[in-house]
Amino acid sequence: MEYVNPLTGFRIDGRRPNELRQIKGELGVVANADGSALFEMGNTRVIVAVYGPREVQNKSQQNNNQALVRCEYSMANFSTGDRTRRQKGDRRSTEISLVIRQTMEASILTHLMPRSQIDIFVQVLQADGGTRSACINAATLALADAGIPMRDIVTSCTAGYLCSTPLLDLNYVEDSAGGPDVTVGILSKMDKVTLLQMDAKLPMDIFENVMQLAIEGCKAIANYIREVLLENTKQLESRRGG
Amino acid sequence: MATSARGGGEGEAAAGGGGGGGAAAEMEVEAYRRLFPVAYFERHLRESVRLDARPLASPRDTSVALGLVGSADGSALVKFGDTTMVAAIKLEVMTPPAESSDEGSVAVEFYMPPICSPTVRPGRSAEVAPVISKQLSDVIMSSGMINLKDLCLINGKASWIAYLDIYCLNADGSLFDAALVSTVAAFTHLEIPLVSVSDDGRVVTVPGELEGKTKLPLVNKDKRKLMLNNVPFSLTCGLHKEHILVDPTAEEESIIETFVTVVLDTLGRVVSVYKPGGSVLAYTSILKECITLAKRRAQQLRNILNESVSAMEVDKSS
Amino acid sequence: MRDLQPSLNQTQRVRLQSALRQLHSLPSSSSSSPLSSVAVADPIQVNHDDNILKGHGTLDCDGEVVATLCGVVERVNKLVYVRALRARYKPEVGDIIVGRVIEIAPKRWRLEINFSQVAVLMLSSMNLPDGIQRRRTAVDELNMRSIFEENDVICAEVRGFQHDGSLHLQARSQKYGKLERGQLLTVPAYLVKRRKQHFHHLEQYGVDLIIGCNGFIWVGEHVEAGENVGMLVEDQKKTSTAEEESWSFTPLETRKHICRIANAVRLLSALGFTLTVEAIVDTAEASLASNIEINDMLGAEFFVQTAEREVQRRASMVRKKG
Amino acid sequence: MATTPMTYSPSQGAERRQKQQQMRRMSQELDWKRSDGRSFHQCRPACLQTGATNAASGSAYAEFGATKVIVSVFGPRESKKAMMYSDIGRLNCNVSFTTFATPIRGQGSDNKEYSAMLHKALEGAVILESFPKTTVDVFALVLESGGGDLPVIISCASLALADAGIMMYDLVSSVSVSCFGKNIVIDPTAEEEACQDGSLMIACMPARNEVTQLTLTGQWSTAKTNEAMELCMDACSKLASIMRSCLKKSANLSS
Amino acid sequence: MVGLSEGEKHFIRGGIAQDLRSDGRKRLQFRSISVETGVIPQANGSARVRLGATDVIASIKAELGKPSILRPDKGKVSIFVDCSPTAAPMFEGRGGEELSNDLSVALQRCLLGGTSGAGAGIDLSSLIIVDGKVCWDLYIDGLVISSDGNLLDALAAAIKVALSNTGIPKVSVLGASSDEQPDVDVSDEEFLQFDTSGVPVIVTLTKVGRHYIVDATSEEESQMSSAISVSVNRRGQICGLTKRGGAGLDPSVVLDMISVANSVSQQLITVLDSEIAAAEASEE
Repeated sequence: MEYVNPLTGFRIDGRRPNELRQIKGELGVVANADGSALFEMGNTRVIVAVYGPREVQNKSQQNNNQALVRCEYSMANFSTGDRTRRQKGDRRSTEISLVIRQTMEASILTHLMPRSQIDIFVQVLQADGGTRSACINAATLALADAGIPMRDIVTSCTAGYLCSTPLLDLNYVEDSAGGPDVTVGILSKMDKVTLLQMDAKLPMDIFENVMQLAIEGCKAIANYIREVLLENTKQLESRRGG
Repeated sequence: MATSARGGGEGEAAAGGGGGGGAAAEMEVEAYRRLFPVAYFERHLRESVRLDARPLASPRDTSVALGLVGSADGSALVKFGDTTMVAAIKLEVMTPPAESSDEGSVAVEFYMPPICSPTVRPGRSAEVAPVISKQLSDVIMSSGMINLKDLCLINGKASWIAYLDIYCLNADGSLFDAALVSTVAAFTHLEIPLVSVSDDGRVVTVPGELEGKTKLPLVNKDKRKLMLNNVPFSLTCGLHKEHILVDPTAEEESIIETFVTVVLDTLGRVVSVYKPGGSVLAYTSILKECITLAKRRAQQLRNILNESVSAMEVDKSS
Repeated sequence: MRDLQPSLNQTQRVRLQSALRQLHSLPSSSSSSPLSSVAVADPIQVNHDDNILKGHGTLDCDGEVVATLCGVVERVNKLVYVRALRARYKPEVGDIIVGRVIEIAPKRWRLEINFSQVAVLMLSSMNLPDGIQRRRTAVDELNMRSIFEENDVICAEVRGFQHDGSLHLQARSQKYGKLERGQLLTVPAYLVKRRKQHFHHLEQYGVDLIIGCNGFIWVGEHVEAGENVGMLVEDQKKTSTAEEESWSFTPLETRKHICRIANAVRLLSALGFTLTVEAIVDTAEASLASNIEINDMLGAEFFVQTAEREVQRRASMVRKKG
Repeated sequence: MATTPMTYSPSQGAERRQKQQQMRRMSQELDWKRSDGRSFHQCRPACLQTGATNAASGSAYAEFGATKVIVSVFGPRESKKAMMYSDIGRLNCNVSFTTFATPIRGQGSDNKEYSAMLHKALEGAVILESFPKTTVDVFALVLESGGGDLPVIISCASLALADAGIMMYDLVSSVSVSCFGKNIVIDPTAEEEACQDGSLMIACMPARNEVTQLTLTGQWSTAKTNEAMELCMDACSKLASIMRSCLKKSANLSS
Repeated sequence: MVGLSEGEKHFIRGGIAQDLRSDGRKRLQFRSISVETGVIPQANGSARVRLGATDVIASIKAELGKPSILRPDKGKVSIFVDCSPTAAPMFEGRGGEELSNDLSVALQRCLLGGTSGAGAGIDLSSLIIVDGKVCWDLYIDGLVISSDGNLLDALAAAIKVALSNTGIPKVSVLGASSDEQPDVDVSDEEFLQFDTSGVPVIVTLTKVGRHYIVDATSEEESQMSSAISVSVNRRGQICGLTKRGGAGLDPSVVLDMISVANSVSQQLITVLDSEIAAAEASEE
């Protein structure tokens, strides 16, 4: 299958190889949460709700030096192309929950909120490739919305390598093509990679190209997220008034 | 743990010695029984009497009723005192595996639903349930009670699988013995439905009223009842100090030091002896005595089962 | 309060947007300019020679000061900090707060106050019903539930952090204590400004309004300080017949006022306007003046009108100053 | 059995379909005969018995036609679940089916829907204040599913609760009706339920004339709803008097 | 769980008795309802419905399947509801399971009619492609994103809107041999609109004291003595009913509640109709 048109250089959905899908972030989508956000990357659409920092619910997990960060990832039954009824806590969601938690924990200043708990609930509405990236981006927005102090803006993006071309931000079709794909998460300001997942062999030089592409994607997303946050902050402040 | 709050009533009068005690005395006996169960129990044993006033070598009242469950192909209800078992068999069709193309099979499962005991809660099965499942399945196979070839329908194409499910409705000791009797009784009661093969190769039942009318070939016209060859019966004996108590109740099981379960077939041959760990070593002499007791019990159970069969036939004909 | 998102028609949407744009362009009365808004990880300009003190919401990152929160950069002398907007409540000593009892522990009540931990109200930090100052006895401890029980709404003052890091409250005044016969609203804490007065008796309505610094706002029937309403509700619990209960209900007139004030709070919070007693009363009055039904205060038209009125109010304030 | 082969029941499919279609055709007529010979508004004979299992604090066995249910009540006993401070007790209900309860062999697992429905039918009748901080467990096992399972479970459970000495405002009895075209048929069998146009089930406390649970499926006009409710309420009070005499009998026996 | 003090509970009960609820609503008044369609583009139909802080999504997916042996002339519909932990931390893990099951069962009862298929809000016969061989399996999934009471009514409304927004691909049957599974061709261009005229709405009446209210918030729900959910279609017929636990009710009260729910439901249907029209207009 041709994932990149050899003549025009365009991908199946009409993007250039180094082009992100349409991204959209929206704050405050869940009424009762401390912070919440919707994030879309093309057709991939996730909601994150953050509860806390609040009293630790299970006292045995309380840490007197830092906040306890928890994450639960769930997929809506209708989130994938073929409808599947999934059990909660299957292996895949446990794994993604862990990845999101660890990635966000690297940025949250947990030592400022000792003996408290922060819950990050991730709900995938539509999965069309790059779900874990979308979840991380949404979680960053939601945590910022909840006013939880963070070291940096964490963003994530994928890149792959198909038809001898490095491709940014794979959609489901490209993702399931079986080529190598890299999920990268970065702390944007510090320019540090905090998450790197790859599941295929790739020569070193190509790998570097693909990873660099993903990092560029992360940075573009970080800029967007910063804008969303700043715009929201200005809006809140000007509404609040003197 | 397994003190049955209610079963107590009758035992006390005989045991307490006083007999004529009023409510206050009864309370005292009850308190003593709860606080010092072993001492209370052993004081009984010295008088050669048990908590429920039985002699040591007497099993509880035993009853068997066949055909309780209409939705099953064979079923039975068995009671040993308060221990109650319902066993039911449902026949389904399977393609036999190549290595035993002319045989059917039997799948046994023993359940302890939460209604049977205060210690069982929904969602978590009792830990003894799978153990008893395994023992039952082993005994059915090793006794040769059922000739699996009798369960064949069409060689290599179709044979019966008999799903035998036993539910313990009330757990008051000697569960394996009662479950085994219910197993035997359910197989005795089993009526194999008349079947034929439909156009698409599936085996389908022929309803009674259509017998003789259907164009499809009948597969098992003369194999409607299962021949049981070596019917196994078992007896569990509790060994406590020098005493042997047959058919222990749950309360006794919680006190008694160890048990021996003996399974005998129709010819009085030992099919299996089962003794879980425990402090007392079962000497050969004791074991022999247990076997003697088991033989007597097996005969008794055989009679009860036969009576239930004829009772059912009477029922049917009337 | 994000639960209120009225569906606006085309005109209303345009009007709202224009109002919000005007709010944005109006010079803020506080010292901070809109330019000083930051998002997470934004650098904060400082002159390093000034020996600045890095406060809340800032972090040193390779010699650069960056924000760890979204908010507004504030500078007080040498202190630079980020004032967060949406966030949980940050307690300060002396804050008046409204909270809910979630647990009764030995010698203390534990309260939910929209902070990262539960707050503690010790039995000893509390005036006893008999009003006598004395040592707390074991009997008092057993009777704690007769003072406050689970789920009770309480008004108290922040006493401070204990050495173990827990937040303590005190309620040693007649004005503090259990709140009954009314409703509790929760708004983002940043919409409440610290002021001298957080208790408001709106005499014209017969309503008490308590604007807790933690964003918990109580609107209820007016009660004279020290009057023991607790007993009233206690009695009702015993006499449970519907008829008897109905006698003790809040009078309809007062209830109307309570609901109107409460909806004013809901509306202002949904618009993200600061919740001062003046703004709340103004909004309620405006709804009365234009004959808006209580529930319609949450509707689209009044939503937009309130935004427009706020523009006028702030514009006139700027004119006065100028 | 480590690996259970793919198996099927020979009575599945065509034959059952035929039966159902036959039933369906018949029920479209204004007048038809119920397979067990009952009239439309006649309930199956109810056989009730308390003290079916003595491992429990109370228990009851119910047999309505082919439907056979056994219910045990345990407690009040210490709650297994960690609970918040509470003045009232907790009622915990669980309904399960045996593997052989239905014509096709089932999994014999818990039935969450029925468990929830049983709880709702009983919670309005049990005086939870009478056992604060503790739990009463109501466990039902359906030995054979012959239609009207849930109403039988509910009635049987309330009998078991009474047998266990749990305080209740009244006994709860429950009856369902099926609707076929214009006809309303009381206490349906499993066959009838399989092709009904609608159903209505009531659980009530007849002495207090209060409905504790009511469910309805299919399309009903108001008039028909009234008629069905009246039928059910009437049958419920008759059933309750049978339940009452059953309790009296066992009380006499034990004294 | 909503924890309220005795004082607040008393205030809520008083408001209901005086027909002035805490947010100023009357007893039989809904919160303002907002509707958005096509929120899940990958589904055949979808809708998001908000009632105050209650926020739910319904999605309709159609997949080709085989009719059941017992009903060869009908398609199959299944309904599942999930309560997302985003709505409340207590739904975390298996915490939302009980409520999800409850809601699923209540929706099935209210939308799917009797076992014969009569009285179903969705015409199951319209889902059949080849008798006994091929049919549409309709999967209706509800997701609770934010919860502030009255989830069932919101979900049923979302399902109704989603169904009206559902396009089912046109199918042509290619092979027509009698006993084998026929080949079918599913069109990606032509879609058939669904007949949703019979789809009912659900109105839950919550009884507090002597009165009943509609569209209760979680705080109000915590004060319920009992509640009845009635599903009613456009013609005013009852299509399903569930009593939601709580104390016993006098049968005459039940009948009165049914008739109140019936009249409220007609208003709700009108509101939904106009919201559907508005949502469709804005989507285009």
